Parts: sequence; structure tokens; C-alpha cells
Amino acid sequence: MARVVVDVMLKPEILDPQGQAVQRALPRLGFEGIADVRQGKRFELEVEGPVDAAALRRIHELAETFLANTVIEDFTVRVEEPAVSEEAPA
Amino acid sequence: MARVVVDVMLKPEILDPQGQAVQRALPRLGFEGIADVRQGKRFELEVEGPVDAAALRRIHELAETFLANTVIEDFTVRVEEPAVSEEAPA
Amino acid sequence: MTSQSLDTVEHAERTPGTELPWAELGLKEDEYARIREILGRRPTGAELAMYSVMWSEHCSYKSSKVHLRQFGEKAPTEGPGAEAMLVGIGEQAGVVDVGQGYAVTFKVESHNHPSYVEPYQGAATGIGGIVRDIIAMGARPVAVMDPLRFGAADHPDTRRVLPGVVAGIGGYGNCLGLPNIGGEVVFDACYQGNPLVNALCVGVMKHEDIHLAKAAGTGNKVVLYGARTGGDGIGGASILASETFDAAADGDSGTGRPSKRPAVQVGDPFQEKLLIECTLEAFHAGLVVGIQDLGAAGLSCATSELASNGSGGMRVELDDVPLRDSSLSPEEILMSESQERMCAVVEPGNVERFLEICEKWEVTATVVGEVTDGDRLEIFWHGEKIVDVDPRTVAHEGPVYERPYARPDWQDALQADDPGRLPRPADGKELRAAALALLSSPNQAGKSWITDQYDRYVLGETVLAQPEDSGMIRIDEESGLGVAVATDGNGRYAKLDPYEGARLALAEAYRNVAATGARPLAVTDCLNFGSPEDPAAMWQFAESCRGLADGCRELGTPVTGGNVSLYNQTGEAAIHPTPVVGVLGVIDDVTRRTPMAFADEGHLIYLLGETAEELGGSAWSQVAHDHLGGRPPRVDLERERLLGEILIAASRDGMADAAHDLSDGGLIQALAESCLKGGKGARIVVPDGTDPFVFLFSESQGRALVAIPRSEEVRFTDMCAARGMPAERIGVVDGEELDIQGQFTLPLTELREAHERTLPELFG
Amino acid sequence: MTGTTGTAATSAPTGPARTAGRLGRIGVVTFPGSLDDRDARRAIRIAGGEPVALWHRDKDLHQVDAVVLPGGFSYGDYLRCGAIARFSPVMQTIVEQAKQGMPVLGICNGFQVLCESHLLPGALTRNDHLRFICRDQRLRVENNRTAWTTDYTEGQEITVPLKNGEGGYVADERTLDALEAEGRVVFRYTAGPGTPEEQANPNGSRRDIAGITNEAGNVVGLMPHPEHAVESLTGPTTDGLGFFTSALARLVA
Ligand SMILES: Nc1ncnc2c1ncn2[C@@H]1O[C@H](COP(=O)(O)OP(=O)(O)O)[C@@H](O)[C@H]1O
Ligand SMILES: [Mg+2]
Repeated sequence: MARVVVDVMLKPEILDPQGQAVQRALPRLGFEGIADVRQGKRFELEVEGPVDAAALRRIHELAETFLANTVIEDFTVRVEEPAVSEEAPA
Repeated sequence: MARVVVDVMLKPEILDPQGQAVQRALPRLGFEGIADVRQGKRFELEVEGPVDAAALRRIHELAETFLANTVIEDFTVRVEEPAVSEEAPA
Repeated sequence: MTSQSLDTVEHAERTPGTELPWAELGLKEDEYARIREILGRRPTGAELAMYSVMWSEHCSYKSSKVHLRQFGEKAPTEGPGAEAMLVGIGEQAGVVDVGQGYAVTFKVESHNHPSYVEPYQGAATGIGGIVRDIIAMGARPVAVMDPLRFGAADHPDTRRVLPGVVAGIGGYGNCLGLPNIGGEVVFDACYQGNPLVNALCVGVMKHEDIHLAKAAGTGNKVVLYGARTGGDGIGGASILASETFDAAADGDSGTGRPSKRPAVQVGDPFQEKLLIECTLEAFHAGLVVGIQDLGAAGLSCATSELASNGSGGMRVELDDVPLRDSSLSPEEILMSESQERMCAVVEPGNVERFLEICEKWEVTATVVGEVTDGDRLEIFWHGEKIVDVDPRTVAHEGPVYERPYARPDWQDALQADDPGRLPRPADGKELRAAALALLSSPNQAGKSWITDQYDRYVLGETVLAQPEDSGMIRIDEESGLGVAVATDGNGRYAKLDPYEGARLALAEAYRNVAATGARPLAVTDCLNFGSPEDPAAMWQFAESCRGLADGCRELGTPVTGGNVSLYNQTGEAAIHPTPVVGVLGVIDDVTRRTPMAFADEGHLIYLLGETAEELGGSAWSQVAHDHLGGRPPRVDLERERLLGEILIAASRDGMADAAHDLSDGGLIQALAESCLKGGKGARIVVPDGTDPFVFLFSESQGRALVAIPRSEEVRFTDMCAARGMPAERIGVVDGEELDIQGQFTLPLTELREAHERTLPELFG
Repeated sequence: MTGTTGTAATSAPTGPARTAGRLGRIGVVTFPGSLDDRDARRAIRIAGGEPVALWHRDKDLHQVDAVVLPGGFSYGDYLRCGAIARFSPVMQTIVEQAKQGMPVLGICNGFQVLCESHLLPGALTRNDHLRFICRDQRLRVENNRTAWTTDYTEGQEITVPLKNGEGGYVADERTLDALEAEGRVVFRYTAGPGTPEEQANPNGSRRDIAGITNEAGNVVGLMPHPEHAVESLTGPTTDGLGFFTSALARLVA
């Protein structure tokens, strides 16, 4: 089973109150040096069968019509590589 | 300015009503062959200065104490590679 | 933008031949010519931006103005309503005196087009906008309401629009901490491409706190506070709401016209909550000379209106406006409709304290200009003057149109198509089926799937909320002083007769307020119509204005303010003319309110008013036959006033334990609602000589149900008799079923199931 | 009344409670996005106590005897409810004091803040139906030995408003088992008379949990809103008053 990830972010010109709230909180938490924060959605789809161009096209369509609200959001679709989640040094 | 992405997903054992709602809607939209959907959050942080091990450590800490609630959520931190958003064939 | 390409006033003077994109900005040729004439030169790009948004239909009321005048001209000059008026039409919102030193401000506004494009954010920012109007008056917002209209309930696009709109209203209002105390939900195919999202807000203040939007006092500072200005919604609401909305023209339609789809605005309710607190604190500290919210047309509107209402001029440094996006051009900054911003005029000596209050609430605040002693509004960018106008010409002297209007040629045929010819239920069994079909139809079904998404408890002053006849808020804990508000509108009635339709909307809202025991005092209205360029739609508009103005004079309830939404039309298909009327009433002691529920076994059920066969535009004709024709029910506002007096007296003197007005769906609807709310059944007798179908389904006006304890019966009937109000005892509160004797019975469980299952099944 | 803890008065007065000649002082924190702070203060007043307004930026608790964290959206709560409030100055002191036994009640957003602050285990997530829900909610009192519930009887059913978008209580199985075993589930959702049992739980909370307490019983968090049920005029019942009279009674003892 392959995993396809759809990331949905607000378009750059659209206000992102969520990201802004995080950013405003950073100084209070003692974090400096982060110029901007945007918050979006991440969808992980577990796809049965091969993730070929046709499958990707369908997922793209799904993202466009359903997962993202393209009036205000952009999205990207990608197949997740085997070893994805490289955690930062703890 | 470098972009660091923090992905936050509910732990596998925690019910994800948003992901389930998407999954339930799929047949109605005519989509088959998606075994599971999970919905999480994606944060894009624009970091000033170099994203070295120290900076990543701090962002990891930020994610652990703030961006994610580790009681119910897992997270990953990664520096975004230059050419990120490979859109699927339209 | 480099300084060479900056279109300064000086540059405009030197280059009279430069073509500007006035048509794309929605201006007509003669309007552009007038701007040139006013300025004595061509406008700069920034000036053109300001004029175009301020002269748009949405901001200038250019098509509606000549008709709206009647609300002032015909306003009642005596009676409680007239005496209570403190601030009338023309300000952000009207203000009425409710006694004990309190004043109440309320207003309803539309956010129709944005809510169709992006339901969640469109509706959310609709709440945001109306709330800012109320704070700008100096009042603390205390409640919101949401009259809504959607396309057919089972249409796929309604599944997109309705849940988003409801979630948006809830998301924003709940987060602001404003109880939602009522509204409407109507489905009709005519709203398919043009859903109506109206939002009402009520605010309370002490008389001395009333503030008006004006910039007086040379040297006073203009402070912009709240959210940073971004590129969202540039010219959005104003331009979009000012032309026929053509869904097919979204994006590039190849016509070379710019897309009418605006960058949608995203609301930030938390920011708005901060704005409320910070504004009220600044008011109470006496730091505010004048104030204005930034809504449609953003800074263009705020600066020109503030300056225009004041005595002097204004100078604004656009470079000082805090931006979210540093690449914005000055024109864009002037037109941006970024949400959650306000503009205050503050004396220089108070600026520091004002900024401190903003800091306390973590609200960004910046001095962006000052009041000057001239009479010009001058705006600078990078040290160069880009706007130099007489603000009155922007804000108040826009074009005024006498649009042609004509009674449509189909109106006679429509009125002649009387529902009297339609087949009716013939026996008890058929009546029962008709009742269930009616009560479970989307328009007549319970709305709790929607209203349960709204917080009605927050602030702890909600005495009545949905599904009661009106919302009621306590405003003084000691004395029990309170206000009640109801909104109503019936587009089907108005389509049959727009003059009567407006009066019917008024009558119903008035009746709903009186049913709870409050004395109706004042009116706000949202007039939702089709294109003013269509003579038929314009006639509907003119008739409705005339009807509402006449009705308000008759009832002694002045119109204190409102909103017009035109161009609710897709191609040739306009919505039903939909005047939505909000009535505000006062109650001296909220513990005396009359709820709608049949709560006590043995109480006697009286029907007040007279029932005739009136089925034109009725819910029955729609549900049973999908029929719209004939004449709407007759309105007699004198009778409405009398009914109101009876209901108010019954509440004041503790005679009625429950009251519920009759409106769409008629008696059967009202009975079902009162039974379900109280969890008690009723035994009802059809009066001799009355056709049971007419008795149950007719929509005659001026009627209400009351439940009277036996001990009060004589006193109550004596009062009705003395005042000439027909009151017929039709039954008693009893048992577990609604029993229409000799016709049919409906167990409450079956009734509840039928009434409450509909919306969850459609949208759940 | 079956209050059984050592400190709680067995017959708590419901009138004004006085300690050393003064009313019991209960602080109510106002974050910039708090909404039900006024109502919480009113409830304390009606219960006979002295409400004290506390400001989120102020570490000082002004000698209050107990604290209520009210409902609302503390800092907008776009990230997660209570995520930012946890780091506020006032919370630093409240966490310290709570650990020393001061009674703390978190209502709705306050409950979320208590979980985020790790004063209570678990977390609150999106309602399973993904909608905000406002309704009158039936609750069963499972534990009447906490600082805030001594005026109820065990098993008593009460009705108070519920209104939230993120009220689903979740924790891992081990935590849930421990909460049950230690009797730390204070309130459970239940169906009122005539309501089908499957409609009892309004948001998918695990094991129908509406409210919990810490090991010491001084910190209580719940999603429903007792402060909206203190006057018959504006609330569905006056069942919520017992929270505040319980705490005040303890202050007298
Ligand atoms: N969108 C809404 N928001 C809040 N309350 C609503 C909404 N729609 C309907 N209601 C409430 O539901 C109840 C029934 O509505 P309606 O049948 O339109 O009342 P009426 O016929 O008395 O005008 C009223 O209390 C009304 O305020
Ligand atoms: Mg009514």
C-alpha cells in the first residue's frame, strides 16, 4: 500500500489567522528568529494498488474538488518516499 | 531564509474524525481504492539565519511543547528541499 | 511601485490624456465624467480606486436611495417608537432609548455574494462586519441573529453552501462570545445561485456612550488599529455586490473583463474579540472623538466618511498603514477589505493612552493621519500626494439613479392563479398525512441541526432563544430590563405582492416580539432583491420600500437602519423579492416573558384573531403542490397592534403561560411547535362550522395561540372581549399526543420524529 | 448530601460562605479570548462567594482561595484549544498552587487548558461529528468527593448547558483504566429521560467522560458549563450552582 500526501495551504495572499496566532505566541515561549509561520492541512491517503499516473490524477482531482478549497487554498500532491519522517536531532 | 516544515498527525491509536469524514465521503465522490485517510496539520516556518543542528533542535523542542500535543499527536520536523511541490499531472 | 510610475496628483494634472481603467472598476462613463468634473482634472489611480468603490451600488445606494428616503419621510412622529429614537438612519446603526438610561442599537446586513463564493468565510466575515458596526456606535454587542435563505434543500450545491454558512456563522459568533438568539432558514429554488446570508447584531450602551463617526478637531490624530492590511478582498464586497452575479464568469471567461471573483477575505474572530474589548475600553476612558469601522471599501470608506462627517479635512500617510504584504500598491491599500480593522479619531494628548489600551489587548495600532483645518482629504505615499479630494464628493455625493421600474407583465397572471383550485385533503386521514408532510418539509421542519451549532448561552443573559418566537436578552440584572428581537421575511408572499409582502414581514416580526411579552419599538431591515437594472426587480424593490415605510408608520415603529442587497440574480432569474424585517421590542421585566411551550397539563388553549381561507403563498401550497400563486394573506396592521397589546398585557399581568404566533404553516404548525417544545400534547376541537383544513392550514395574519391557566380564564376572555379581540377556546394542554378531535391524532413521538429528522437527514 | 471527604463540611451551606469574616474568594481568569468569565463570576456571586477577576498577564493571584478557568477561546485557540494559554504568566502560578492543593475548576476551555498544562491527563479533540454543539446536557455525578462536587450526591443526574467544538475526551487505554480505577471520572454523559442512550454522548468522548479530577481531587475539569445553570431565567436548570457552593463550603471548613 502506498501513501500519498496532500498538503493544503492557504494561498499566500490570504490571511492565515492560525499561522499568525502561532507566530505571535513564539516570543512568549522564548523563540526568536522565525520570520513567518503558516499553518495548513496534511492528508495522508493510503492507496490500494499501484500509484500510477492515473491514480495520481484522480487524487489530484480529489484534492482539487474536495480536500482543498481552491478559492482560498493551494495544494500539492506527492507520493511519500519510503523513509520519510526524518526526525530532528533530539 | 530557509523553510522548516513540521507535520503533526494524530497518533495511530487516536480516532481521527476529520480523516474519517473524508474517507466516508470518498465513495459519494466516486473514489474507490483508498484504504485510509488521516488528516493532520502542516506548519511552514520561515527561519532566519542558518538551519543548523542547533536551530533544528530548537524547532524540535517547539514542536514537542507547543505545535504538537504529544499526548495525542506525533510530529516530524524537516528542512524543505528547494523544489518541493511537485504537482501531480493535471 | 517606483516613484516614476507613481500616479501623483501632480502627475495627473500633467497627463490629462492618460486612460484609466474606470470601466473595469465598475464605473459608468458618465460617472467617470463626473469624477473628472468634480476634480477639475483626471483622477489619480488612487482617487479612481476610492471613487469606484465608494460609488459602487453597495456603498453608495445609488439605485435604492430615492426609495429609502420614505423611511425618513414617513417615519412615525409620535408614539413610543418615535420618542425612543436617539439616532436614526444614516449612521452605522440606529439607536433607540429603552429606558433606565440604556440605549440599544441593532442592525441587519447582508453578506450574500461572498457567502456563495466561499460559504464559511463569507458568512463568518458577515458576522464580523455587522458586529463592527455595532461597536462603532459605542455599544457592547450582546447578541447576533442570522436570517438565511438557500436553494432547494436537496440540491447538491445547497449541501456545499449551507453547512459552510452555518459553520462560519457559528465559528465566528461563538468565538466572539455573542449568543445567537434567532434567525430564519428558508429553502427555495429561487435562491439557488444567490443564497441570502443576512446577519443582525444587537448592542447595548448607556446614553452617554453613543458615539458617531466623525473626525472633528484640527490636529486630532487618526489611529488605525486591528489587523494588518493585506491583499485580500480588494474591492470584493463592494464591487461584487454591485453587479449581476454570474457564476459562469468566475475566472477568465475570455471576455477580457477582469474576474469578478474577489480574493476572499478570511476572518479572524479572535482579533475581532480583541477589537471589541479594546474599543469599549477606549470609549469608557473617554479617549475617542470619532470612530469608524472598516468594512466594504476599507480605508477609502473609513477616511472619506470620517472626514466627510467632520468639520475639517484629513491628511493620511499611507506609508504608515501596517501591512501584511509589503508589495501592496497604494490603490490596493485603499481598496483592501481586510477584516477586523477600525479607525479612531483621538486628541493628540490621548494618543498615548489609546495606544496603551491597544497594547494591553495586543492589538496593532498606528497613527496614520490627522484632522486638518482645510476641507480636503489628502493622502500621501512616499511623501507624494496621491489623493486630493473633497471627501463629501466621495462619501456622500455619489450618483443617484431614478431607475426605471414597471410592474412585471406576469404579475396579474400570478395573482390570478389562486390556490383555491388545488385539491385538498378530504378527510381526517388525508389531513393527517398533509400535516406530517408539512411539518417535515425542510422549510417547516425543526432547525435545531443548524441552531445547535450556535452558542446561545454565552454572556449569561439569554432569556429566550431559538426556537422561541423572538430572542430575548436581559440587559440589566437588577431591574430585569430586557429587549426582544425577531426577524422575518416571506419571499413567497412578496413575490405575489411586494407591497404587502413587506408589510407582512413587518407584521410577523412585530407579532413575534409581542408574543414574548415585549413592546415592539423599532425596525431594521435588509432588502434583498434582484438587479436594479431590471425594471421588474426595481418595481418589486420600490413597492417593498413603500410597503415597509407605510407599515412602519401605521405601527409606530420607525426604521432605524438597515441594508440593501441588489443584483441577487443569475442571468434572467432573480430571487423572490425578499425584504427581511427585524423588530426590536422592550420588556421591563424579563421574568414576565411568555415562552412558546405548552408546559402545563390542563391549561386552556385559546386562538386569538380571525381565520379566513387564505392559502396564497402558503406553506401548504408549496409542500403539497409546489404552487405559488394568488394573493398573499391580508394584512391589517391595526389588528396586529391590538393583538400585540393583548399579548403584552397577558404577559405583564401573568395571564398567559405560553404564547406562540401563527405564521407560515398556520395553526397546525404552531400547535406542533408548542407541543414539542413543552413535551406535552393537546386536545383540539375544530369549531363548529369551520372547515378543518382551513382551520389548520390557512395563513391568516394577526393570530396567535395562548395557553391560559383555568384560574385566569375569565380575566383573560374579559380583556379580549373588552378590546374586541376574537378569542376562541379551541382546546386544552393534555396527554402525549396532538389530537385534532374527530380528525386525527399524532403521537408526540411520531410528530417529533417527523419534525426533527429532516435537516439531519439532508445535511448530517 | 453525602460529602465524605475529611475537609468538606457534611452540611454545606448554600448561602454566603465566610472565612475569617470574609466571603470565600474565588478567582476567575480572563484570557483575552475568554468568553464565560463574566458568567463564572456571576455564578460565584450567586453561590455566595466573592469573585475576583484575574488577568492572564498577571502572575499574582490576589490571595484567592480557589480559581476558575472559564470557557472561551483563550488566545483564539486556532492551534489547539488551550495550547497557548498554558504558557501564560497566570498559569505558571496556578500550576504551582494547584500542585499544593488549591481548588481549580476548568470549564470547557478551562478544561482544555488544564489538560494542556498537564494538571489533568488526556486531551480534548474535535467532536466526532466535526460540528460545534450547543445543547442542554444530562450528566451523572460519579465522584462527589472532589473540591467542586461535595454538594452533589454520587449518581445524581444534573442538566447543564454544553457548548463546544473540541470536546471529545481522549487518553490512552492505560490512562483511562487508571482514571476509572481511581474514581477520577467525575462526570459522565448520560441520556436524559426519553432520550435514546446512543444520543447521550455529544462528542465521542471516550467512555462517555465529561469531566475528571486529579489524584488529590482539588483540580477538576469538565466540558459542560455549570456556570450557565445557576439561574432558572437564563439556564435550563440551576443544577450548576453546586460546583460553586461545594468549593465555598470547603473554604469555610
Ligand atoms: N438561522 C437561524 N439562526 C438562529 N435561529 C434560527 C435560525 N433559523 C430559525 N431560527 C429560530 O427557529 C425558530 C423558528 O423559526 P421560524 O419558524 O422562522 O419562526 P417564526 O415563524 O416564528 O418566525 C425561531 O426561534 C427562529 O429564531
Ligand atoms: Mg413565531
